[in-house]
Amino acid sequence: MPVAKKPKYTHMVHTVVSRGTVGESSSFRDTYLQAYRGMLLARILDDKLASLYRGGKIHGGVFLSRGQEALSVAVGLALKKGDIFAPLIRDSAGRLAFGETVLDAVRTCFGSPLGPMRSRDGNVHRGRPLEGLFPMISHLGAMISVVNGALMAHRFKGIKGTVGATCLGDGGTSTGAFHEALNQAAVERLPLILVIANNEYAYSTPTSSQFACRDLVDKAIGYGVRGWSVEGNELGACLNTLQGAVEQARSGQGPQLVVARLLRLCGHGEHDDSHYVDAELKAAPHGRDCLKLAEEQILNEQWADAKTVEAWRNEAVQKVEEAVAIVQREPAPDPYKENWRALASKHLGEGYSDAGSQASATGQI
Amino acid sequence: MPVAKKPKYTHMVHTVVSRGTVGESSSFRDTYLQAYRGMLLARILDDKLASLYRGGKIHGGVFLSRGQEALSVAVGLALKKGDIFAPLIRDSAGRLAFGETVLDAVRTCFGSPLGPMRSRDGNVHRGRPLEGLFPMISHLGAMISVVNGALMAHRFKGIKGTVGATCLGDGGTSTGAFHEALNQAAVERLPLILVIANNEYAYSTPTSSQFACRDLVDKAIGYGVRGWSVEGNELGACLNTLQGAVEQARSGQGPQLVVARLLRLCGHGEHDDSHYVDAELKAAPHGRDCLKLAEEQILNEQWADAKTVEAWRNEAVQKVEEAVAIVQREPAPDPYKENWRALASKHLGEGYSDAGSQASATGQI
Amino acid sequence: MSITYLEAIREAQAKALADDSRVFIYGQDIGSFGGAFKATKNLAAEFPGRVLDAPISEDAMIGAAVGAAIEGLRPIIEIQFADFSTVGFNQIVNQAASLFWRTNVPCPITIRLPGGGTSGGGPFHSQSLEAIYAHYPGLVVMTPATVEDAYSMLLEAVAIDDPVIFFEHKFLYYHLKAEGLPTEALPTGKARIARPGRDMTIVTYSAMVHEALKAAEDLAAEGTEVEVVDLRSVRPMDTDTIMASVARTGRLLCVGEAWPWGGVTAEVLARVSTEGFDLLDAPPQRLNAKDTPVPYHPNLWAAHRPTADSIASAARNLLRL
Amino acid sequence: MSITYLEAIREAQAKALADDSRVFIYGQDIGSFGGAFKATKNLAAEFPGRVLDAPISEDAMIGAAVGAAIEGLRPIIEIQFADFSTVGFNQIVNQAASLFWRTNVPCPITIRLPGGGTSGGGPFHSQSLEAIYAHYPGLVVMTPATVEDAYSMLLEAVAIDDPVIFFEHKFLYYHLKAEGLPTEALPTGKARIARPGRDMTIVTYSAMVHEALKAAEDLAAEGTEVEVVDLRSVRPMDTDTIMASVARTGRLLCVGEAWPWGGVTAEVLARVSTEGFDLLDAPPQRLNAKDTPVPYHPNLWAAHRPTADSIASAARNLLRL
Ligand SMILES: Cc1ncc(C[n+]2csc(CCOP(=O)(O)OP(=O)(O)O)c2C)c(N)n1
Ligand SMILES: Cc1ncc(C[n+]2csc(CCOP(=O)(O)OP(=O)(O)O)c2C)c(N)n1
Ligand SMILES: [Mg+2]
Ligand SMILES: [Mg+2]
Repeated sequence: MPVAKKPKYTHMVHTVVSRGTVGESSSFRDTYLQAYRGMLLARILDDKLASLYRGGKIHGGVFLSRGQEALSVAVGLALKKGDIFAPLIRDSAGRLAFGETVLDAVRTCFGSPLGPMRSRDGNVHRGRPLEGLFPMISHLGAMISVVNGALMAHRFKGIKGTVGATCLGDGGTSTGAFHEALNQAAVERLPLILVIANNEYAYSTPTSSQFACRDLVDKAIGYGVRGWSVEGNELGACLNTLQGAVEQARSGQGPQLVVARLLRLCGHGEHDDSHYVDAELKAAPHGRDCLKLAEEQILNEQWADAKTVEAWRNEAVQKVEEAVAIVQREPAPDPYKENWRALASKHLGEGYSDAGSQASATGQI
Repeated sequence: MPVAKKPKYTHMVHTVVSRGTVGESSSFRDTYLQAYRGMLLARILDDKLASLYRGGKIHGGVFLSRGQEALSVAVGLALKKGDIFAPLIRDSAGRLAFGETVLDAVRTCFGSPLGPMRSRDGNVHRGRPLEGLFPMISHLGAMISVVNGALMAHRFKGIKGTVGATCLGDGGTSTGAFHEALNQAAVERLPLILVIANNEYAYSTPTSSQFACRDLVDKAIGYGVRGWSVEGNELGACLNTLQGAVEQARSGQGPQLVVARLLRLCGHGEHDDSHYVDAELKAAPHGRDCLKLAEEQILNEQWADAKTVEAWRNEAVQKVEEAVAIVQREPAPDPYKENWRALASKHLGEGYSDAGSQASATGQI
Repeated sequence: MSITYLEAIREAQAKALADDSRVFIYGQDIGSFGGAFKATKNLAAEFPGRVLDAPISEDAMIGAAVGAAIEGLRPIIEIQFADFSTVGFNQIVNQAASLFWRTNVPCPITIRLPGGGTSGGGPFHSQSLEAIYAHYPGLVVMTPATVEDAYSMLLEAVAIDDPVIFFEHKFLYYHLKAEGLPTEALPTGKARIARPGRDMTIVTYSAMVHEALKAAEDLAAEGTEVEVVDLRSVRPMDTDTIMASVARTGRLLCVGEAWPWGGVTAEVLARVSTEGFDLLDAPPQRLNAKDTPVPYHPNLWAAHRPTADSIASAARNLLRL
Repeated sequence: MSITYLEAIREAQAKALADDSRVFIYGQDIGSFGGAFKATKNLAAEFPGRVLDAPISEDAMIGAAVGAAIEGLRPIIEIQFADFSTVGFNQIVNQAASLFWRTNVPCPITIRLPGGGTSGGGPFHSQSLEAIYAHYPGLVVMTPATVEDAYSMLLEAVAIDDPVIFFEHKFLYYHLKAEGLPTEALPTGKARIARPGRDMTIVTYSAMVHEALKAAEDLAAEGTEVEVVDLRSVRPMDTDTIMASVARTGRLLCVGEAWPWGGVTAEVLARVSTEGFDLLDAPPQRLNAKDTPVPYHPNLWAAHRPTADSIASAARNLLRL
């Protein structure tokens, strides 16, 4: 097998650290292939969800990761058990790489009571906090400080060597929550990896209406954290960058701000035809599909042949179809079995007198 | 009269603009003297308020500007009629320079019904919005976007050449509001001058617990705005910097972030003995009193002699004493004359049935 | 011509922009895209420079509106979902709400909050936050239930010299239709008798008006004539109309889509029990959403909020008291 | 030994830190400085590394607390003034309050909010925000009125598996004293009969308990025996104790320092009128702060909030109904 093509190197702001030779080794190839398969699975899952949405099978929004799988998978793969990951809307690939099951994903999108969110929350708002996978709330930027807190807890508990990663879009950088949390991480020198996917748009809003700095990575300077720039549709570059950033964080070098340049290759959600996306951007290098690029590289490098890739694809399709088939057979939640209790402390429930119900805890009706 | 000593020049981040010769002209001297007298008045007003506070004459907090007069006065003087100014807690000098009267200040501290806040708000929370002086709410960072909005309004209305300035402390930069607003100004390319007084502490908290960047001015880069650094206790440098920044903003160059290094020469409020302030900082160059430095310069340059300065001081003392004497004779607000109405639209008032009052708008009691 | 609730909101904004040069609109994706719900469709093109895309900065958006209002303008702010107003909360309740009281300078801003539940919306795209804002003095809180009110109240919101929180209900956006736009309307602060009746008063607002009307129809078939009062604005709240209705019917059920604790229904009950106690022939009752976040799955969501069925059931219980 | 309300809060935190290694405190100026009010005096020295100064970032402070809670810790967050919690509002009401319901993972955080009015505090250092938080399912809202409760309820807040909003009243900090710290206490959710009486029930909480007790003394001199119920926590609210008291007295006045619309008093009245209607011999009444921001000048402030005098006057009016 030929030696791996050196992946395009990432550009580091602040410090230029000369990275090792991961790009040349066979372990790099293995990681690359693993990552590719993760991207593939994510893409196929997304495509399936999109078609279910179009078929009216999914209530609520469906938000895809198309075009962002390389970056996302690199985040998931750079993390280990014990680390924290708070993915955002376009992290199908990273979630799976971090250990989320296809079943969890599908169940949440269908609102299955057997899913981790037990019908209560849906689509991208899923996770398993006790396994380090934090479920996002919708408010952009709000998860970053939550990851900080988890990392502070690790420090309090004397747990060493863990890191926390979370993702955000270009638009999300305009939130006060982003600022407060990144600054908090910097002051506390937490092992946070904050990954910004600059995909040119926040919903329909181009970056020109979102920020005025030369490049989002320049923000790193103002927080005193290390910044990394990476071509977000080049899997090798993403893997190297994230591995580098996570290593730095893990070894006590404080927060790492990773900014990836890429393009959202779908609508904001599946309800959005994204007609507003500039044709020039679609034609630009960073508008190319990361999955295709990775596949090309694999074939070019002869790390696998077309038949093998096809087999992987079929395997992924089967995995997704199986999960969907399982979930579609699952019962819908029964509102009469729902406990309607927002507090963990049972004894502190209010037992609201509900004029619509026959019996009430305290009332007379 | 000798030529003015060239004031210490400010250091600009991003672009080095070679400034003109303001520092050499006699108009500079005039401005310097005017500024000094403004600082003096502010200091004397502050001292008086502190002594009234100690004497139990003022309810609520008293927050002084000691050590920050040079910076603040430079802001006030750089502005013109039609500009917007949203001062913060340590802007006695800037307020006066912008046109606030001593009477407004004293009335607000005493809660006089004749003051601009009509007993409803106090101390530093004063202003006259229709005259461009915006009264701060307490929440740090919250005024910046309000100034942005006023500048957007000027643009809508076709008013040209006006600018808006507002001030913040080092601690205030940690707020989400600061971030959102500075970014908003950058995106809209508003003529905003955001002045940060890095006075080493936010209440008792040293800057090491507040941010981790090398210098707050580095934040400018991440917003794509011009940054200015200035020694905040050197009046000449402050005057030049603010004049430069305001000129830039006025001529359409977008937001200007001015970061001044200085030391708060008082407690956070007059209730605070500031025992926690590091002795080394007090001994450092930026720990020197800007008022003393300015006075030294005036005497050294022979722009005025000691007798003249003394006369100015007496004049200021008299001004403050007169205002205090007036306000102390003013009646306290009468709660029975208060309309207790929070809405401008009278017809939309609720007329709450108040169980404590004899008559109610709608009730039966 | 038939017009939806959503189109009425767009039309009201078009009219406000056309009639008053002080009006501008600022919000995320509202420019050429026309807004997440298309409430500003084509307005950016029709009114160049007056319909501005904002960064994802709710705090700064509201702050800027206040500043513009001080300078004499009349901004309309679109928040993409009411749920996201919590990150602009401080500027709303402390900056905007206090400005007039503190300075005597009015703060005529309109904050459009697409609120309320839809199927599949989930905990963060479904909230009904009227009580949170109505608690603060200095704010007007509108909750239009009809196409006509969506239009005329939004126009009035822009005209009012105070900050108005304008809750437009997402569930009504596309489905609710009217024959045309109204030329006259009740003034803000006046409730509307949505259906007259003699046996019981149901006080409600926003999307729940339609559930209550459906319930009233079912009950009419059973011989019970329910009077439905649509509050229109929950602050100010038209106590007089409520009281007059209760005086006629002797029975009160108050229905809200929000959570129970301290909601609109609690405020109505407090007013009626303090001031209209003797008018009541039975204990007044309230029906609210369940006391949990809003669930994602349609089945749970349908059980979480009041519906025509649960309202009818509550009404039947009340008749037996 | 005599101990103030403020010292009790400090002692409770010292005990929580000493007894439970999962506890830490995070807030502005709370480390070596001991906090703006000195509620954490010496704690940073006594518990090295467990009392952390935070940047002025309320949103991130609360967010971090939630993250730490997920990892099994029990953070206490001090917000410098309750009024500033509005900039951390989103993390409280959407992140913390929904966590358990969404994920089944508890969120045991305590958010200490120094609230309520003091002379000269003004609009932004005086607010009573209990209703804002109590509206949201998923939060517990405590409002201790006594030194004993300040101590024992804060300990319980830390022990509870849910986010607790702990309103400590600044007016009580220095003036309210007790002989010592309690060794036992009512559980959260139980109200306390602060003074028994047969003629009327006054339900209140926090600083207003003391105004109500003073009013009750004045009224006793006039021959009226007022029963004062101290709610202790406004969410959960002890409806049973309220109802039992109203059953004894037949008359209810509810007093709160917050604004009227949808406040604690509205919620109490809603509960009593729906569930205890027949217990009432007269319309229940409420007394709140005036419906404006909190004024700065002491004269206005004294008229803005309920006082012993205005409570007594409201009580006399109620007796005549
Ligand atoms: C505080 C807040 N405001 C508004 C929204 C509505 N919203 C959801 S996604 C989105 C655009 C996000 O853009 P970006 O951060 O660039 O991420 P992308 O969708 O491009 O991945 C907006 C405005 C939100 N979720 N949170
Ligand atoms: C959002 C918010 N949180 C907390 C406070 C309480 N507070 C008032 S001033 C202050 C310190 C401010 O420090 P800095 O910004 O450095 O200004 P300085 O006092 O040093 O001039 C704090 C924490 C506040 N006003 N607003
Ligand atoms: Mg984007
Ligand atoms: Mg400071």
